[in-house]
Amino acid sequence: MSDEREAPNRLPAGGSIDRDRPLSFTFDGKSYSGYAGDTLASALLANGVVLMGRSFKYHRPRGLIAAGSEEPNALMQLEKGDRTEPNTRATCIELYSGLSATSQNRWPSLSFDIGAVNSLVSRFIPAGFYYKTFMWPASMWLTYEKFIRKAAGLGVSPTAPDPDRYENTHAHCEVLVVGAGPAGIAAAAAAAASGARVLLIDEQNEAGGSLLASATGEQEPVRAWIADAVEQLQSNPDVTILKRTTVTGYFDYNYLTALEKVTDHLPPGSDPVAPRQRFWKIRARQVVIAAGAIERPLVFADNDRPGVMLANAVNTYINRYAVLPGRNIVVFTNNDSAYRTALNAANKGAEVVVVDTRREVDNTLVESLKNAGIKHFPGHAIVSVQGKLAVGAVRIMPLSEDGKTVQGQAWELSCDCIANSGGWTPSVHLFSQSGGKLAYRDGIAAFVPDAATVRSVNPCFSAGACNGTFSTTDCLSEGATAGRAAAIAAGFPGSDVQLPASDPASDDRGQGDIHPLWLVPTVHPVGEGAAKHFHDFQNDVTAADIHLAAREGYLSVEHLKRYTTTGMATDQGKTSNLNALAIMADIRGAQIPEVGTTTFRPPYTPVTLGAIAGQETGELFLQVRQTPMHRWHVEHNAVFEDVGDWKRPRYYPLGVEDMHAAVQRECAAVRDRVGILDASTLGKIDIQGEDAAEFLEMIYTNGWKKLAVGGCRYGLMLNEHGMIFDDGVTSRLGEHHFHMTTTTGGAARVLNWLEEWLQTEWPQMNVYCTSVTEQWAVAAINGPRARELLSTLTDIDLSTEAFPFMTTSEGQVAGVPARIYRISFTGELSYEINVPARYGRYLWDTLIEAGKAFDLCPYGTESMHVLRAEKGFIIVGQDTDGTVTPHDVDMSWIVSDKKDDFLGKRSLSRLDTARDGRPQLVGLLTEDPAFVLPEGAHIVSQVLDKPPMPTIGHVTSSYLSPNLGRSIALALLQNGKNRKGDTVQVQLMDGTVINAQVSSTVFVDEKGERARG
Amino acid sequence: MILINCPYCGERDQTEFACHGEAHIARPTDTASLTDEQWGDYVFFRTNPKGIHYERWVHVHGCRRWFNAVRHTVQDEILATYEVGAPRPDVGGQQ
Amino acid sequence: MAELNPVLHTPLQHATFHGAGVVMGENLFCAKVIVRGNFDDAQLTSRLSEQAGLPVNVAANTFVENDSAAVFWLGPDERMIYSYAKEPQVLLAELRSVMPAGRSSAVDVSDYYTTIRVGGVNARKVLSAGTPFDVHGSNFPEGSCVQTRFGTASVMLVMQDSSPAFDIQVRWSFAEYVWRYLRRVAEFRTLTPQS
Amino acid sequence: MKAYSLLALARNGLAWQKDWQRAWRSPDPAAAYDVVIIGGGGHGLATAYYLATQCGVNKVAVIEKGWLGGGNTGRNTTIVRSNYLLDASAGIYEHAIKLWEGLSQELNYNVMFSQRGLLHLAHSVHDMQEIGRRGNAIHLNGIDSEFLTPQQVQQMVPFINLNCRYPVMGGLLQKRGGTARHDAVAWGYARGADAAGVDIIQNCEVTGFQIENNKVVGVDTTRGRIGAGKVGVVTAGHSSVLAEMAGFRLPLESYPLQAWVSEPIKPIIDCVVMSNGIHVYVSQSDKGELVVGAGSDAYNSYSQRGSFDLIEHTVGPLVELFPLFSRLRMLRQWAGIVDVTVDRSPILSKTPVENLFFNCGWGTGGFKATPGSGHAFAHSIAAGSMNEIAAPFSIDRFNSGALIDEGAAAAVAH
Repeated sequence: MSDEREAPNRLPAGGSIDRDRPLSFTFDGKSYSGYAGDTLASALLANGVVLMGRSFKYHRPRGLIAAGSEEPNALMQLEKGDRTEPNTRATCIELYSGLSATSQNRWPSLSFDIGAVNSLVSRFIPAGFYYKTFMWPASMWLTYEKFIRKAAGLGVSPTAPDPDRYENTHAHCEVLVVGAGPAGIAAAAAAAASGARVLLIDEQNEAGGSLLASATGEQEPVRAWIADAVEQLQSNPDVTILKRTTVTGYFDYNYLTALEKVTDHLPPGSDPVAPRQRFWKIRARQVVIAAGAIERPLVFADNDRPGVMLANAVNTYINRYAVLPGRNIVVFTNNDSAYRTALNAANKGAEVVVVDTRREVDNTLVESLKNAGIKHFPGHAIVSVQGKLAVGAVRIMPLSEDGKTVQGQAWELSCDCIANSGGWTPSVHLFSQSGGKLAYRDGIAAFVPDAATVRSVNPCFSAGACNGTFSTTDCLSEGATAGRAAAIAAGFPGSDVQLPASDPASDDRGQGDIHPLWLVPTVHPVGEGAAKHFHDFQNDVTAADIHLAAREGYLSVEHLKRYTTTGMATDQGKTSNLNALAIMADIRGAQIPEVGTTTFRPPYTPVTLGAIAGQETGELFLQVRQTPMHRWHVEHNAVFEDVGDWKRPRYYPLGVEDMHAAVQRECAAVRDRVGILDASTLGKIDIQGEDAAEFLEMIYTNGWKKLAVGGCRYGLMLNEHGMIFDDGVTSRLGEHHFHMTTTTGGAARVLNWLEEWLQTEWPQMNVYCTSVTEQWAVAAINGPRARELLSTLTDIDLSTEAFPFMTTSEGQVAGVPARIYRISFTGELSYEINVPARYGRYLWDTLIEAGKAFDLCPYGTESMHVLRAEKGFIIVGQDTDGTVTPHDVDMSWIVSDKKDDFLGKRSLSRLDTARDGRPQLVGLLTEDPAFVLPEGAHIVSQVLDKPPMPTIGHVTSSYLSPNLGRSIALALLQNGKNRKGDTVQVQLMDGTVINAQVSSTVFVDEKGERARG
Repeated sequence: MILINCPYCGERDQTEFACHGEAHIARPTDTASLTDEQWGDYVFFRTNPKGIHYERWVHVHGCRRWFNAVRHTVQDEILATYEVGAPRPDVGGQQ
Repeated sequence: MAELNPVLHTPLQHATFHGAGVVMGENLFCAKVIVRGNFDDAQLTSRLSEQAGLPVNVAANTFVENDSAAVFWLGPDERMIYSYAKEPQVLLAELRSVMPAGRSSAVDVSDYYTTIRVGGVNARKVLSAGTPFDVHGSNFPEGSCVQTRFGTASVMLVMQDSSPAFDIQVRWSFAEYVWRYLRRVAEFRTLTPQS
Repeated sequence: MKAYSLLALARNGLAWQKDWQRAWRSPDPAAAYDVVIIGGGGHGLATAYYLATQCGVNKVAVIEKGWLGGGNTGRNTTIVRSNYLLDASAGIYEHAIKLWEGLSQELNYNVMFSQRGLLHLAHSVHDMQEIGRRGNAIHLNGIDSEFLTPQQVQQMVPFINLNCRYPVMGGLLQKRGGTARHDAVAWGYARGADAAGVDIIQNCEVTGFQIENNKVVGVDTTRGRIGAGKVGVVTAGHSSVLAEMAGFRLPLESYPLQAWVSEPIKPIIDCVVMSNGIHVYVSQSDKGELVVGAGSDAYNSYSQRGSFDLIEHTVGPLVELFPLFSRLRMLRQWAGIVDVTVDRSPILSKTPVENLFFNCGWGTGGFKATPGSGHAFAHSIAAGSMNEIAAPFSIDRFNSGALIDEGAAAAVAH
């Protein structure tokens, strides 16, 4: 690469870039070269690229203003294809070989953007203009909106799934230190010295914070100090340092979130092991926030032109990246901190002029400018900026005493860069997110954390610049004090810390004696003339917009924010919020704190969705639960249905069979011969204790005390509203021992329900409930030949006399211990064989093998549904919906009138619940026996030409019954009990009306003889 | 993201727990004698205070015990946890 | 009756995984019984302890173990008893025989749960991806067991030794999910700590 | 009130925007009003607007503790739909949609009601049964409703992962559903109400009710006592607090409801997609942000904070349903306080105190009902008894058992 010409703005020496590792990259298709250690922003700037983006609304040309995550302008579309990423800030992208970036929100090109026509008509599209137009004619809104949507939106989404992997993990520490600048390093060192587990997190790829930018030339001592300090921390096993990690959210009980960019600094896909990003969820006993401060721009006319930068950013580019952003630099400031930039730039060979809005400036600064040959204009302001795609010159004029107007001799200064500083805004975001309140400090013209308002659930300390403490020396001592205090508060003995000796606290004076000038005047009143005073660059919000909002009555901060969209862009107003507040305060004649602050909402910087999802994607998105027999089902072509978390076989197609054909075959097999169903997913609860029967009396609507040992009984559970919420068969295994079954989806809910009552309402009862769902694998064999089949595998006497319907028996099946329940959900002779789960697959295989002699047919849930519907057995959740009582489903027989009480009983007699004519479960037989009603179809009381039509019920279950050779349906029909035999009309959505006769819900074997046989 | 001091297992992450609403609502006995209004009041009506709330939690992913907590519904701070059946603890006159 | 050869399956079929600083595998099945009752009742605890061969009045969040058995605290009225030697039905019957009828319960959960051993220098990092519980040695020393959450699954984490090695006890139907979860986050690890 | 028009924009553009009027006044409270509405959110402002413009009530005030629209009106995910199962719900939400359809013109304020379609996904046999029943019910209530196959879902939402953890088996589309600009609804109603003479009093907190002989006659506020012939309370999450002041309890609990937006991107998803099966819903705002929400937090709270795990539990499902969104970024998250009834349906009702009316319990779905709720509430207050649309939503239903339980349809917030 040595033959390549050095980038025009790259300084010949200095910076923490690795000049031995040149990296090539492209921007808008053009190739450039930078170095390892560059950011995309610094590399572009080095190459003289000034124009980097277009603004959101007016499509104004924009360049970099910052060097960190507060950057509002230089948003890029990074990479292409499935790894493309919109809206990335060039200042936060570490350069890697082959990087490809594209500018956004412009067409056809960045330098010639048709959308910039908005800028020409900007006069007619002030803040909130869309609320006042696009209303005529009403039908056109969707059309207008299409164009509005197209124009908005910045970058583009990928259109293919993300090929990268992410991790989401937890961390715990006694002291979390946010920010590894001088304050953070000192805090971490102090806390670690006390023995606390310390987590130190920093956004940058190296520790140092503000030190990385602040050194004026002599960088070695500073870097050495940082290296020493970090090494000392790293040697402590209780200290973890996370770099390239941003703390994004501060939630209650010191729960903080952070995003670590693990491999983003490498070419995409080049690390086969590590995740791309890692999302941290941190519990800290104590937090030290040392998040630094953000420089804010001055709000002056056309302050958005490419080349207008923050003064400290210019300093950072010079020192850290060896990039001199301009040869002719105008430094424009209202405070001392920008003088550092002026001297540094001049030292690096730039022509520098300092324009200071203050009339009085510290003499030593004036002297140092003089010594460096820098022109100085105190009491002046920039009144206009020339140049569109890049800054060409500025005009400056003297400011009036009150700073409200300009008057007198104007000067035009040609320049290619304006380094401006409106002062420093402490990064109070996390403190505010923690729930602490902010206090306005006049001396620094900014909000700082009010330590008195730290919430007890979120104990934390703020130290350094984020606390309004700007000089390095003070940051170090404040950090150490905070770190020590945090360790003590976390229960450790305080310990004094030895920081490495080479103290880097040079002569950083911070912002000195700042004189805020929130809005820099021009010769025109604000809002008149072509110039715009931007405070929110990305969302294109100007001082004039604030004036307009005030004029129209949108005075509260939140109205201002929402009406003008200030602070709502992807930078969340990091550089703009305070300026906006101050301008509004000025308009209202109020103090800034009276206007208030907006709420700082998480995240501090935007967080990749994939990182939050972490590893819990794809097969780990939500658990898939499988029975011990699952693999057999897969091997035998089962089509699965999701039931709760479980995968259950829905049907087993043979050859080219569709569901309909398979179900017809399976259902017939069960009624004619014998079928087998994997019933392992049913919830099972072991209930023991001398009060168990008493307890069940309260839980179920029917009686349980008299159930004999060995007996099984069906029960319905109601919630306290009196509505059915689960059902199942419970068996008495001993005097004080029951085995309850629940629906598959209801297992956890029911156990919780039982425990709730036992633990909170009836603790005196001696009852213990234990889930045993997965302890038992269950094969249910159903059909007239079930007994014959089972008898080949067991010595248990299966005769009806020895083992009648609705009883249970224990013994060996296929040589393993088993419990058999003779209960039936199909109405056929049925045995539900329970074996310990380890033998589930074996039992199933053995039954299948033995079943060959009986033409045993495996069947799935769909056939189970048909078979039970033929018998009129309800499915809770399908034939009921949380508004249905036992009486509504024609099951009054199961509601005991002998018991004083059971859960939900009192609700059954409420005015509306006890009334006649409620929707009640009935059977429906269509006139055309071949027509299967769609589930969900509604019964109307009157057929009209078109809706609306009054409805009186709906179909809950509907199937073609192979055993009846016709369709059957269940429906909830108003006053259904009294409509048996009536013909009702079902109105389908396509307009068809189907006549059906109301029938009993039991379609097969009304007397129930088959199951008893 | 609250940290909850389970009276049995100690301090744990909120995601191990489930909240089940207002505590100290005894189920009426002799339910047959209640009016619809009295029964409705028990089933549906809650104090929903802005301030101190006595509420039920269950340690779903832990010991599966139910217990009560006193929480400030504005601060979301849990001021005390205590076993079911214990009286409401004194939380120092907080409103 | 047909020729019978009972074949035993486990949820993970004794899967193993060797990665960077992480070794994992499904443990052998053992007999597991949950006992519940009034552990303030000295008679109950002494009888149960005698039967189990280990003290059952263990402190919250701890367990005791010897070559043939282990006792884990699950709750104020609840313990899990493992036997590495006995058949489940035998263990269940023996425990039940010393417990007061009607005022206690003993339930066989040998097949309800399986356990996964996770060891190696990166074991804590792997666990921390799934559980909000702090598994650092200062908070989770040897002899500890806690019931907590791993991903969406309820689990019992057992601190086996400070090498470190942990056991995760999980329900049969969640075992596959937890195993895949562990494997995926284990695959993120390198032997040298990142960052 | 000077009307907004293209001409007005042009004229003001030439005048450097200096001639715009205030959108609403900031009057001091009068001694007494015929009707005082407590709560300056969308529902309260709409109520005042209709009282003044349609019900012939001359002296109306809206009293707001903070700033207009600062509660759930400014914190929701802006979804509008009327595809409800039950007749009572269909009645009020469809009433609202019909008002939405002409609202920008009526208010002369563009509320950006955008009928870009709202799609409910079904992920299981049970979901299919649920949308099957609801789709038929909606249709027979005269509301638009269509079923989509998975392929049709894919056509509407090209980048959806049909084969997600719970595969998409179908969809239920309401084409007339969509979104609106939430702040504009509050501001538009405020401007309209103000023009009709309503006093909108911000930064004024109610501290108590004046009740004589079980009849409300006024309210005490931080700006003094204000007499009132009738009082309508529309304070969402704080309804229980107001009810306590009036001496009764409500069947409500207040929960944080969280939502978030992504960074803005060019149009990628055109309609609103709701999935009860995997618990997420998403739409894209005109600005380009993905707007995402899910269920409410598990414990009642007035903190407007919520727990981060709820946010995690929206991101996971979103990425599962739209794997391409994995590389996009969350920009901002927030929470509101929603007041939830057991049947997840609202309360529009008289109360044990005469002339005191409550409109609350909208839970996670109040925004969409704003015009219908305000309209029905205004007419009911003016008449002194609940009108046909509001009547089923009486507090009495919690005693009689005549709940309006949307059940599974409400399993995800909306």
